[in-house]
Amino acid sequence: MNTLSQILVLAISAIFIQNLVLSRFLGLCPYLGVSTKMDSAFGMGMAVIFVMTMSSAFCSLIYKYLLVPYNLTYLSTLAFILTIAALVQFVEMFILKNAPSLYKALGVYLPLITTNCAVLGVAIINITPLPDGSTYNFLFATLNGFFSGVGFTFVLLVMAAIRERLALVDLPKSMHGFAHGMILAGTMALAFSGFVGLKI
Amino acid sequence: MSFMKELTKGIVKENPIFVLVLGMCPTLATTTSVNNALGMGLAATFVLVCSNIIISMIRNIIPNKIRIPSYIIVIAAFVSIVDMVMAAYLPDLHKALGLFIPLIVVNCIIMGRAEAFASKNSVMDSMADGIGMGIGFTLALILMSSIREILGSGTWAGMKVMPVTYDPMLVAILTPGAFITLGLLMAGINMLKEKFL
Amino acid sequence: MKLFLRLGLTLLGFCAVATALLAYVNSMTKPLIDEHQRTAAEQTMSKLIPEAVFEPVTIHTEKDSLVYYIAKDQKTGEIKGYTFTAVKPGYSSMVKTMAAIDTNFKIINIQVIEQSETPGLGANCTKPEFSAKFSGLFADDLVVDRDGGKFVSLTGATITTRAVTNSLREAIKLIQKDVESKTTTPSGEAQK
Amino acid sequence: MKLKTFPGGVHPPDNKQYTSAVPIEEFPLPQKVVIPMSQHVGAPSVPLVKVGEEVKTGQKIAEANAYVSIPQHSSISGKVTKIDTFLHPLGAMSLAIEITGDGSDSWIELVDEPDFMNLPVEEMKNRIKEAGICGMGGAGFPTIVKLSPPENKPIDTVILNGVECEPYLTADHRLMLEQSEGIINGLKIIMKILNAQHGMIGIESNKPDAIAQMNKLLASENNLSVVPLKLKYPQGAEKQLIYAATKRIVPAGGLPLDVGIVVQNVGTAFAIYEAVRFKKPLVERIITVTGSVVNNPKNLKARIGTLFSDLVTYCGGTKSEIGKVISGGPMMGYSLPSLDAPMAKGTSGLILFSEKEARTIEERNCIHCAHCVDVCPMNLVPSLIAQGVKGGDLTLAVKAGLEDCIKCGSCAYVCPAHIRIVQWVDTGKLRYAEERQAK
Amino acid sequence: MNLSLLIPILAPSLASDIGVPVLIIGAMGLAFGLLLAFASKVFAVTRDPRVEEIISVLPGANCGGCGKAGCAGYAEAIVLQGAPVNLCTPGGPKVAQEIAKIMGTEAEAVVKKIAVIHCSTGGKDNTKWKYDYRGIETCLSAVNIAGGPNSCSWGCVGFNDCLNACKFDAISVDESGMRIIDIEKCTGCGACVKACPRKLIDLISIQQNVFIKCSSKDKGPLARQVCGTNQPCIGCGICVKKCPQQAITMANNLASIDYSKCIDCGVCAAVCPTNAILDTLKGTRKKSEIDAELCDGCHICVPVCAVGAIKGEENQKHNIDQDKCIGCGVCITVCPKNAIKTKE
Amino acid sequence: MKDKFIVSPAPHIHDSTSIPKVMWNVVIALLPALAFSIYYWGWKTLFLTALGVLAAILTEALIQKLRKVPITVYDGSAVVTGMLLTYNISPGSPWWLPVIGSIFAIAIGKQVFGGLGNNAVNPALLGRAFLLASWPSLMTGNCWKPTMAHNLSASSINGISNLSAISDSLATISPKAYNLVTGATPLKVMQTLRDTTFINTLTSDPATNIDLGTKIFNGLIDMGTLKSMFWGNIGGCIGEVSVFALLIGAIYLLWKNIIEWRIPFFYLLTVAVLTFLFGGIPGLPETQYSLSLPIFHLFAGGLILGAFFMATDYTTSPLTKNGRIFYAIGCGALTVIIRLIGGYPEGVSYSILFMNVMTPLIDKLTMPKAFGKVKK
Ligand SMILES: Cc1cc2nc3c(=O)[nH]c(=O)nc-3n(C[C@H](O)[C@H](O)[C@H](O)COP(=O)(O)O)c2cc1C
Ligand SMILES: Cc1cc2nc3c(=O)[nH]c(=O)nc-3n(C[C@H](O)[C@H](O)[C@H](O)COP(=O)(O)O)c2cc1C
Ligand SMILES: Cc1cc2nc3c(=O)[nH]c(=O)nc-3n(C[C@H](O)[C@H](O)[C@H](O)COP(=O)(O)O)c2cc1C
Ligand SMILES: Cc1cc2nc3c(=O)[nH]c(=O)nc-3n(C[C@H](O)[C@H](O)[C@@H](O)CO)c2cc1C
Ligand code: SF4
Ligand code: SF4
Ligand code: SF4
Ligand code: SF4
Ligand code: FES
Repeated sequence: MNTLSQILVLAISAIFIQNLVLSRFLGLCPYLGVSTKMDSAFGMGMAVIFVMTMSSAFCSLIYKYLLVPYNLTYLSTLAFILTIAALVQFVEMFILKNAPSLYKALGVYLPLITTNCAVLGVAIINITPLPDGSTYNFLFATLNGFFSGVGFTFVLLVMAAIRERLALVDLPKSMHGFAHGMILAGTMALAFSGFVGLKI
Repeated sequence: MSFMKELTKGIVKENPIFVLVLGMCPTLATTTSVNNALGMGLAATFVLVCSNIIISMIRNIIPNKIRIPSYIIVIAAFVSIVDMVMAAYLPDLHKALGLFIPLIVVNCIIMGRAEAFASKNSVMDSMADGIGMGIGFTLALILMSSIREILGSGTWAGMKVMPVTYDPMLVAILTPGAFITLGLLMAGINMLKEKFL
Repeated sequence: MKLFLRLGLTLLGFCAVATALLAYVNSMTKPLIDEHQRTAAEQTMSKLIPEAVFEPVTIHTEKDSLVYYIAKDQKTGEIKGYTFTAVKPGYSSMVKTMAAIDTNFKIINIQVIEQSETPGLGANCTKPEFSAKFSGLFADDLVVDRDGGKFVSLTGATITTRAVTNSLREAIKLIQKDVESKTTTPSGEAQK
Repeated sequence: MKLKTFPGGVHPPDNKQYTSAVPIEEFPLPQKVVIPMSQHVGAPSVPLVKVGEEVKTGQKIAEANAYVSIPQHSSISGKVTKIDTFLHPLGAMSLAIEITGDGSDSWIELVDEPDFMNLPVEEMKNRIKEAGICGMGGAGFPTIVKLSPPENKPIDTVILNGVECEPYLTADHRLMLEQSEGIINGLKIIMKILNAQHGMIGIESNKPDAIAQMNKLLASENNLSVVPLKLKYPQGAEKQLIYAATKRIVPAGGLPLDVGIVVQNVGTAFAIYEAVRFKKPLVERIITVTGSVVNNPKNLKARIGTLFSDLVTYCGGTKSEIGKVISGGPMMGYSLPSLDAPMAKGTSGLILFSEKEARTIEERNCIHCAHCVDVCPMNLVPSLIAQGVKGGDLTLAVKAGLEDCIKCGSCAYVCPAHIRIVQWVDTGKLRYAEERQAK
Repeated sequence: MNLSLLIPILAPSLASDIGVPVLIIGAMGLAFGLLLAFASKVFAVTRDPRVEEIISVLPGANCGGCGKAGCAGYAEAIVLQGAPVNLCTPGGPKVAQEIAKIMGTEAEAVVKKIAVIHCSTGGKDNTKWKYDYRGIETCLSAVNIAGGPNSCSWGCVGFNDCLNACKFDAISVDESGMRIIDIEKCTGCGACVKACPRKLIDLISIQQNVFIKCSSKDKGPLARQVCGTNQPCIGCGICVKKCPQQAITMANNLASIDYSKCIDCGVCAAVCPTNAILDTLKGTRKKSEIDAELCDGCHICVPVCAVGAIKGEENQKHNIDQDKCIGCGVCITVCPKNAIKTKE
Repeated sequence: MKDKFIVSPAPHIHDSTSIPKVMWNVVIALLPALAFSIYYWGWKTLFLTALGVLAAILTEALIQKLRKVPITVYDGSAVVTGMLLTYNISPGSPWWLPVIGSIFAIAIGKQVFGGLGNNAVNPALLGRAFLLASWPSLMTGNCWKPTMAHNLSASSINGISNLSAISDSLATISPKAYNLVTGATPLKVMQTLRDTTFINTLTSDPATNIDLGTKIFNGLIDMGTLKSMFWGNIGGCIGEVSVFALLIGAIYLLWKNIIEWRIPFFYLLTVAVLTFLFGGIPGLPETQYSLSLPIFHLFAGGLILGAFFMATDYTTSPLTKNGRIFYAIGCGALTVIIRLIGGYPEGVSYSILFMNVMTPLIDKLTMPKAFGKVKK
């Protein structure tokens, strides 16, 4: 398999088959919290894609060049989360200053992301051995971050579109708040389970 | 007095899962069995209590700009400890909880309590808050996992509770079942709230 | 400048203390964890063939290699059998099985040691009832009923069952070949 | 030949059999008329007379007080007995002048100019303006305004709307059969005023006799033609008619004149003819009085302001309990709380339904069947308009087409959930206007 | 923390085990600290200090429950877009109060106004129907068809547009079908005022207690005929005449109170022949009595009493019929001898 | 209210359609398939269907009663859901399977969102997905085999009719191949054939393997097989077996204007085109097929049922005309993807479910321009 088709496989798997939210249970808080409006969902999604890509890249480098050589893999959690927190904060300040309009669209979502377990989750998945024992190299770790973010954004948008539609109708009282969001998520998880076992 | 109040509020009134809706990921991921849920609950409680204590101790010496990174380091340190200790002494549980041990770091409950409570309150209160929230979290996990395990495997904490003829409803311990169970629980709570409030 | 120092040093401080603590905990737990990982395999092996010492042998095939262990009696040094690990993709994961065969290449026992198949279906392959079905079978018996064989598959989990049987069958055949070639060519070089 | 039409639309049973073969009958002089001050789009007219004043038939009793407005005329001779709020044929209460007749029907002075086609355009327009003509196809837009397009928008085609796509109504149909010459003359006048080269008369295929008659009369005219149209509602809606006849698309929010077209109802054309030739003000029109409970459904030529109750009495009263009174057609008309309303210049029909016909089914949740989407002639998403308004999301309603809806009712007609889509549209338009005003 | 745990760190045998990681991660920490310090210098942006303040009050869970993007997003929405202060579920009412404190310094001086509905029918069951309405049940839609379904073309139709517009749950329908406004819950936001298509709702200072409960501009007889509760304003003008403050004006057959003049005496309500004026203090005002000692029978008070409660011949002691007195206190203000007092 | 006229918004006349009429018509359209299933499998299918329908109705009524909202079970939508759910399980299922499926479909699929019109995904398919995830062995196993003997010869059970000639010898040449062609649904056979390693293990001789594989493949798409599939002489779920019976219902629905042509047309077209292009078997280079392969895929499994009765479900398919086309193409593409490379032999239900959740998004993105609005 050449690199390009490997990337395609990675993309399909990260977006549909191993979707962060629906199959790995990551990033659920923002998935439920920021999916009531398409606009916010889009902003949040973009911010997640951005941060996830960056952090996957950085963490992969740190892991490979700092932690592994010095036998410090037990410190990965600490090192990764430190990197992510600092990175997010840096990016936030940077955007706020240099691209206020972008900040308006994305910036407000950035602080939400530090505590979004999906970002750290992807960083850790990136260093988890694959079935054949290898781990993602730098390029694939970065791409995995990117596509996982895309997968997150995708389901977030789909969810937001459904919830915008449901906002117009009378839901039963007991379904208000997060309850119907949860059941919708379950429904979506069932719908996505058709991708299990896809041979790509 | 306030200690008791801080301790008990997390159990029902401000239950982190059902009321605050925080920490959804481990809630859904680790409730496939009661044992896992208990493990996750205790691990998170440990981290929550420790980090609440430390953060409330150091809350005055941290510059605002690096507040979040500093808190996160504290939390991450405790999580890593739990991770290693569990791997050393409870390898099976460690394997079952997998990815979700390191993810306690970003469990919204812990960061949320650090920010919302420990960074503003005394050490004792913060500890109480941590314990209360931890218990609330653990109890909620046990409730979830009991339902899922009984329906999905026919067992409770590994013990057979359903009749032998019971053909387990697998979906309860799969991903969709997690969401739907929690959704229905929340709906139930909404209903109770409506009735009694 | 003061800000720089303050922020930098505070974070430095936190990191240093945290790391020190972790390093300490690590130094305490690491041996234990390593021990677990090492012994996990050995324990399984000695559960399959008790009271034996294990000697690794590597076979190279065209594609990859397989490591199997010759189990020799702790006291007598007599060969009691062989153990090995076999892997194949199941329904939603790689299914890794460790098995022990006796000198006639008949299965003594097996243990699925790694899988994340569907709980309640494929995941049932870790249950003793499943393992028990393998005892006493030869490589050629390892064909599931669905493929015209006799091996009764787990309900609703033919794919998982197939992964286990097929991986074992292939591995046993490889080992058999290797062992037989060694007994006929005493030099012991089994290169194919 | 394949009949021309537009995309979308519905096929309600046309129920024209009650009156399509009934010749127009002259309604006897009413004892009392009520002339509403707003029978048209635009500013209401301002009364010129006082209570107690004697008036003649055709005398101007109210003046246009804005550019988009028209004068009103007394339709009988008699005495002004009241100036007050009365029930309006569209349902609400509004200002009107009540005139009690003296039975003599003495007219103001009329003229007859057989050579009317050679009158100067200005004079023609003046006569139309003074005659108080507004659109008689329903919307009631002051005709004179339509006939004065801005100079940068030349008009090349005039289309007469003889479609009458509303079920039950046959007023235009009968008029086309009985006054074809007048209508054609009206068309010619309009064309002359607008300096238009082409004239068309759009007629639906369910009126073959009208098509044949018009075809015969227009055979010799090479710039006038009849356009037979497929039987489908709302074939008579302006934009749909223009599209069917010429394939031109009136831009959303635009007017027919943006594509060089003016559309007038056939009744309006006839009124124009009478105004220009005889200086006759618009004091009478054809109205179809019909419905299953009416004893003798008729097409009547009646004075403006005649009360509906009088019309019903003249048609032999009712066979059974009235369930619903509709002024206009059943698709777009208005239901009235009583029969005490007068007919206005745009009232082409009065339909009485029995209780059973009037019964409605409760609105339910939209089931997203998309039937409404499939029939909407404006290519909108009616269900989302309704849901947007209902759920408080006007942005969605606007995106789905709130502003472009022509309220034809096709969507509500087919909706299996019986959602009052048109009423939601109305409500939404009101709310949206309010919202924009607030900004 | 048990310090003995730290001792091994000092042991030289562990120096490399611990020293190296401490060095590396410490260096990372230092680097990030410097980076952030640098960033906060270079990218410094001044923000509305209230945003920061609110952020510090909010729980910081960034749960998104408020519908905004995290706590900071919510804080900004409050300051910049005037979002409601009570959206934070985790924070609860306490946080809402604190935010209000940060935001609300200017708002405190203003007297609270609440909504009052100027119609006594409440629509629906209490009104007479002009026709059998079969359309959608919102007031706006109903009013828009055939002049509205109720026979009074000014009054409440009762399809609850106001109730649905109220975000604070302040409007409810009581068992008689009337819409009731909860004084506690109403924030005076005015949403209902905008929503009512009949323009029946007004915002009036919470200190006022007398309201005209009708909006009919019909002439008296018609108004009586169509009003569902038979309490219409018939434009008789008695209240105008009797109001001691000339606070009531009459236009188009409808009385209206000028609250800048109204002293809440309740006279108008007492004299209205159709009960079209609601006086929420009715019967609770402290009545007046005449101190016989001081009264010299000047008779000035008798004509000013709108309800004719003062009895007495000229130059003789007067007294007040306690059954009739409504406690408006007008007589007190006119008595030259200060003989009239509020009864304790 | 005799004394008062009725006043309502225009229009004052209404098409005779209504929700109950639509739904009961769908029920009618589903009856031929039920009749065929009774003919092929015996009365058990009627029993199961009745149970499914009953459970759906009772669940709906019960929830509406608890919620204190008008009870609308007579409108038939729950009946449709119950029927379609049962149509999607195998005839050999235990009695409680349709019952639990219907309860889940109605309760979680529909009523939690407030009932008819508000649900996000097709309730019947959600019910099926739930059953499939909960009891995969019952839903995918061969539990229909025992009941199927009903007046059919063993060889045509799976419809691979031209294999009947070789099937006796097949049992001796390759028991594996024999088991395959006699024991599974056509789609399962197709899926298995696509597994190259499988073909290689049919016998010990590679050439025979290729030959056998090719034979089976040709048997699958041969005229006789297609005919059996058309009439329903094959293994499958209760309602999906007879293409003929389903088409009768589909034509009825189209004629009654209850469903619109776009969704079924583009769905079937997409499946046909994609299977024509990519449906070949990788390990069998010599196999020849033309239109027969796409036809096989159109007739196989639940495609006809799905395309005409489930993808067209009002609430969960797009409103806009262009949206419906995208939706149908999406359904088709996913169906083919799952059939050709997915973990399941059949992809219809999952593809529709997946496109259901996409529906609101599709609607948002395909909002039409009003007549006369300039296209940008
Ligand atoms: C939710 C779900 C989970 C499944 N998990 C497994 C599994 O873990 N192992 C497995 O072999 N098959 C699994 N299956 C697949 C089916 O049970 C499969 O059809 C079964 O193995 C029977 O195969 P057969 O048709 O070859 O007998 C799963 C199916 C579903 C729907
Ligand atoms: C504000 C306004 C201005 C109009 N101006 C013109 C005009 O200048 N020329 C014209 O031909 N029609 C004009 N119309 C009339 C419309 O073209 C149309 O005939 C009228 O709205 C009734 O259309 P309907 O009966 O199809 O609803 C105008 C309408 C409105 C509301
Ligand atoms: C849905 C709809 C249907 C209409 N049907 C007719 C009709 O059948 N005949 C007609 O003359 N006008 C009909 N109209 C009005 C025309 O759009 C247009 O206003 C009229 O032909 C202009 O002529 P007028 O100004 O002389 O009335 C309809 C309008 C709408 C919106
Ligand atoms: C054309 C048509 C198709 C339908 N398909 C389904 C279906 O696939 N599943 C279902 O549960 N209900 C179906 N229904 C019934 C009804 O729409 C459904 O019960 C609603 O609850 C959901 O959308 C269908 C109804 C119609 C009119
Ligand atoms: S939305 Fe408007 S234009 Fe479209 S069908 Fe309905 S009423 Fe007619
Ligand atoms: S016709 Fe009615 S039910 Fe169907 S989509 Fe339109 S509004 Fe909804
Ligand atoms: S809408 Fe506003 S003003 Fe009206 S009652 Fe509610 S809170 Fe008061
Ligand atoms: S909005 Fe106005 S008319 Fe409607 S219920 Fe409220 S007060 Fe009455
Ligand atoms: S996002 Fe909150 S716990 Fe994962």
